[in-house]
Amino acid sequence: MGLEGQLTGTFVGTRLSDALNWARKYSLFQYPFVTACCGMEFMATACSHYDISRFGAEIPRFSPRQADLLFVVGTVSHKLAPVLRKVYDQMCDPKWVVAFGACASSGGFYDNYCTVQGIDTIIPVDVYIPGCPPRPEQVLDALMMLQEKIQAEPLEKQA
Amino acid sequence: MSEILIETEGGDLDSAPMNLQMGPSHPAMHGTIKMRVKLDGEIVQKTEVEVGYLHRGFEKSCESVTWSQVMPYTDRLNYVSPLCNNVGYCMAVEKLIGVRATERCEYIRIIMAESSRICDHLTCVGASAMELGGFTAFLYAIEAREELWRLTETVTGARLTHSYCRIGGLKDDLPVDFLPNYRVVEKKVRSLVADMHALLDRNRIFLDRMKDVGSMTAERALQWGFTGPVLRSTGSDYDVRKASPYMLYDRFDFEVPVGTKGDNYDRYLVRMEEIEQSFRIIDQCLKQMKPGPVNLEDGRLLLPPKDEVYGSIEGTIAHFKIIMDGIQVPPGEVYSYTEAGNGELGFYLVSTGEGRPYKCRVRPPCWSLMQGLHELLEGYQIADIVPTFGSVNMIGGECDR
Amino acid sequence: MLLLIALTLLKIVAIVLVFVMVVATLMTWADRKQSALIQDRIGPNRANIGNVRAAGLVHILADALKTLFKEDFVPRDANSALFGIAPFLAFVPALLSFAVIPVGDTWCPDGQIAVQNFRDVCLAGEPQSYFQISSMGAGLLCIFAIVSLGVYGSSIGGWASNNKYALIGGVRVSAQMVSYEVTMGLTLVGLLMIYQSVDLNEMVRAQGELLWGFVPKWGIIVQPLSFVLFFTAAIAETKRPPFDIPEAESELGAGYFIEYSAMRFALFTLSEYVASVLVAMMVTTLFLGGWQVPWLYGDGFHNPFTGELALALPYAVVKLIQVGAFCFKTILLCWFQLMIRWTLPRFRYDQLMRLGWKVILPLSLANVLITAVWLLWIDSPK
Amino acid sequence: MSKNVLERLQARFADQVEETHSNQGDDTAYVKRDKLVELLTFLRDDAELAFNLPVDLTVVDWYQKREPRFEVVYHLYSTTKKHRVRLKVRVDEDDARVPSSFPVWPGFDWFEREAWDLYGVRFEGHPNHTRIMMWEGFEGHPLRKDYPINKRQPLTTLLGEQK
Repeated sequence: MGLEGQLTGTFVGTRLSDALNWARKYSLFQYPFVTACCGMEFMATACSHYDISRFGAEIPRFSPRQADLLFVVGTVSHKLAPVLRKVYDQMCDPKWVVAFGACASSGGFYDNYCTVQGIDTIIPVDVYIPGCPPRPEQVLDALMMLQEKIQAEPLEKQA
Repeated sequence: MSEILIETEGGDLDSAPMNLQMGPSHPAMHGTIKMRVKLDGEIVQKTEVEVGYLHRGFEKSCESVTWSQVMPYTDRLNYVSPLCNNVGYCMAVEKLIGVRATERCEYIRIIMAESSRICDHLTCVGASAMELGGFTAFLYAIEAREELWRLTETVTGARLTHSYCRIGGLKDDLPVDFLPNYRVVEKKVRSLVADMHALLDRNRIFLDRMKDVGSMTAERALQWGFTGPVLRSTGSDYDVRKASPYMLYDRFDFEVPVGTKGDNYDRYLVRMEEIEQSFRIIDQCLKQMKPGPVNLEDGRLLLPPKDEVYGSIEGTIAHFKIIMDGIQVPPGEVYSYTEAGNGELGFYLVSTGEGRPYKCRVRPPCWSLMQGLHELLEGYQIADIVPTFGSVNMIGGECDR
Repeated sequence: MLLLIALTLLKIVAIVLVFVMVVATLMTWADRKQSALIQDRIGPNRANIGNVRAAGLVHILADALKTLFKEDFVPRDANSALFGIAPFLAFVPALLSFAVIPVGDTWCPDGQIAVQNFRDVCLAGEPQSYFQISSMGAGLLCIFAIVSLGVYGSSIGGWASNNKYALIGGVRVSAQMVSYEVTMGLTLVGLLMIYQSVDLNEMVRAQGELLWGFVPKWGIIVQPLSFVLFFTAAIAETKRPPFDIPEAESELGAGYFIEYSAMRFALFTLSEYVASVLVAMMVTTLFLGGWQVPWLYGDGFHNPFTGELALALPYAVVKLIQVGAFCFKTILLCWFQLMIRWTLPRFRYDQLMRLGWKVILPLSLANVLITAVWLLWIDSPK
Repeated sequence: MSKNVLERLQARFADQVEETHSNQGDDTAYVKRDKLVELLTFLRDDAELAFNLPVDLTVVDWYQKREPRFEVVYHLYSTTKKHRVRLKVRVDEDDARVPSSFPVWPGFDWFEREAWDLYGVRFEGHPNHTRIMMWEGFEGHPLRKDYPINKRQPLTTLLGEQK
């Protein structure tokens, strides 16, 4: 917007950035890019026992334009990689990415001809969740880490 | 896909079908299926299903690891019912070697496989209800599944990807308090399933969406190679557990539910009834099984006990050989088949007598279901794709491997 | 004159900006909390300002602030002018309709009233309509006229996005809204025949009368079938589940607003919630007696059987109770809509059309006939 | 009963069946590819065989181990007679083609496409002979033994890579 540059470092700028980051971290509309096994645990996280909605992150938007958080859940093959890239490009700023599970983070034990060795070779990733598949507790932990990360973001990054 | 299918009669309005691309990242496509749909208004004229987005090189990976190390890969085939795959693979290798697991081991395998099947059906029914907008039934299904997972976790140590079976045995016997725990879980799950029945069975909107949608005849379903609940909903009673009983399935009294029309509602009912039958089988297992060894006394297949590994040189060597070289499987080929959540799950193994599979082919039931899927969709409406696809229960890991 | 303008502005602020917008925003929160309640979850509760969490209410603030500062994106191939204007076309008519809904009865200067025929009659001076932004005679028709404009926003938005999913959504919107408008209007004809007026305030006043001497003559009692049909059709008109086929998440992603982001997306969703509030208010006004409280008139509670004043209340207090009753009924109906939303699966397109044209429409015609017969022969005044 | 299948097949197609065995209880017949469609149709239509369920089709690659290099493996099942059979067709690398069984059972449609995609065996007469697991433009057939396991052919530009 242009204003950020002038406001950076000033009192108003910091307050504004704090307020914005606060709003963003508690209003994470997610785009679930669910492909494989991790999707089962992803379901479990969203459902009654673990209830991701407590963090304000339960609303799935299946249109990337309306989502803030891209959950890449499961293995991404080279055939699917362009799709993932496209979904990421279609998302509106500010946006964050969570690599859910070992396959999304590093390719997992599928070290072969067709599997992308971690989605961070295609798109930038903010939080990695280990595990094959990760337990719901880990997912919630990752979400809280992401919230901390969002809160600490400086204003000029938000343009 | 560009030719125009509808001829406008009378020529009053110019209309052309619309080509719509659904997926792979589409809420109803489970993330790994792409459909090119040709629409005449809301009616689906033609669909082309494209798969392969979750191809993870199962076979190639299996060929590069030892026979036992294939186990985790099989977990991730049908990740909604991993234990069925574990059991299927172990049976195939055992058939190739020419051994049979102990009786107690087979009972436990059946118990775990059937509980996996319940999870599979619950997920399928719940997810298809959710995609119709019936959120509450979905939540009940997942809650029931969660209970079963927690029980399975006490047995296998993992919630979802268990790798519980071993060639010639199991990771471990059932824990001592399994029976009381199981009774508690069974009660909860049964009551949740009853709630689902209450929510869905007579729900007018649900019935309207499911009945007479996506139907197929038994004959046609067989031609496409359909198996499992989808085939049974058409009226054919082919169930591997009954048709050619493996393990101890000939000892149980259970029924194979069949439908009549092969529409979505039949598939839903067949799945719900199979949950009931699985409970029956588990009950009979728990009654019939007797204490005994779960693993074969065979040093070629199973790792020696840990104190032997640390305490004796023979044990250390045996352990080292099995871990490093793998189990030595005699040369040959075998096709072994089991009834998994979605139908006949076959393993076609080829061994050249080395410690690694020369070929480890899996016959996924979903693959056949997907190639015939377009016949279930064409002629219905675009909104019908959702429940039909949901009730077929495509599992990406199994379909694309 | 200046005073009048100031007063109108005040009413707009009080009714639309304060009441409607607050209820609509609260509905977004209630939606999430209600679903959590039904599904045995907790629902959003983590957002906090200082130590205040207010059971997740602060999440609304977070959502609003985030949406304001999200990137506003217009697709390259979209018709940018129409694309930009569509959310406002959807949002503004929804808000406009509130202009004619009476939140309370007219105000008599100095509180000098008498109760005649179950109505307050002013003894001194002109009655002032403080509780209605615009007290026009054709209030009901005005609402229908304005509401039918709402379809333009959604279908233009669907078309201008240049996206096939949005287009399907837009087509569905227009079909659904046009057909349900017809049925919605027809279901009310019976009511109009009974009240013999399209002035909303007059209709509410008529509901203060008593049937057989003690039952308030509310719309839901004299026209129960019409109530069910109208409520159904009206929910269908808001595009909320189970009638949300234009946005059907599982098949169309997000339907006609799939390409919208940030504030424009928020406007579309908010206009649906506003429409829900409108439905609640209309049903309240037409069927639940509007601001009426049973047996309460300008001077206090009356004994329903003898008709005598049982509990005298100051005029201002009576007005306050009536406005409160209106708000309470509206909120109750909003909540009821949420219950429906979270318990029923979604219709299919053709089933929805069939419901509208083959079930509700004939039933409402039958209702008109029965009412006419009743009024003409059985309940005729002579 | 199970011997019956092989005997019947041999009796009818004596010149087509090269050898048979029943190791581990799986009836197996090696057949020639010349009259494969006719043979499969016989298996399907014969009243006593009645193989109505196409179960599986795959390829075994005997790279540098056996000649000819490929074996196309069919698994069939009959739900009425409850018996199974495995057919194997040997094909050479230079001439890796088999007549398509799609006209007999549509259920082998994708199995054949998969076999072409991953092993490079052509199925002549298949109506839609395209890749299915991999994408158009993928080079080679990944399940062949001479395809390295981690030879990747990315479709998108990877981050930090110039292209």
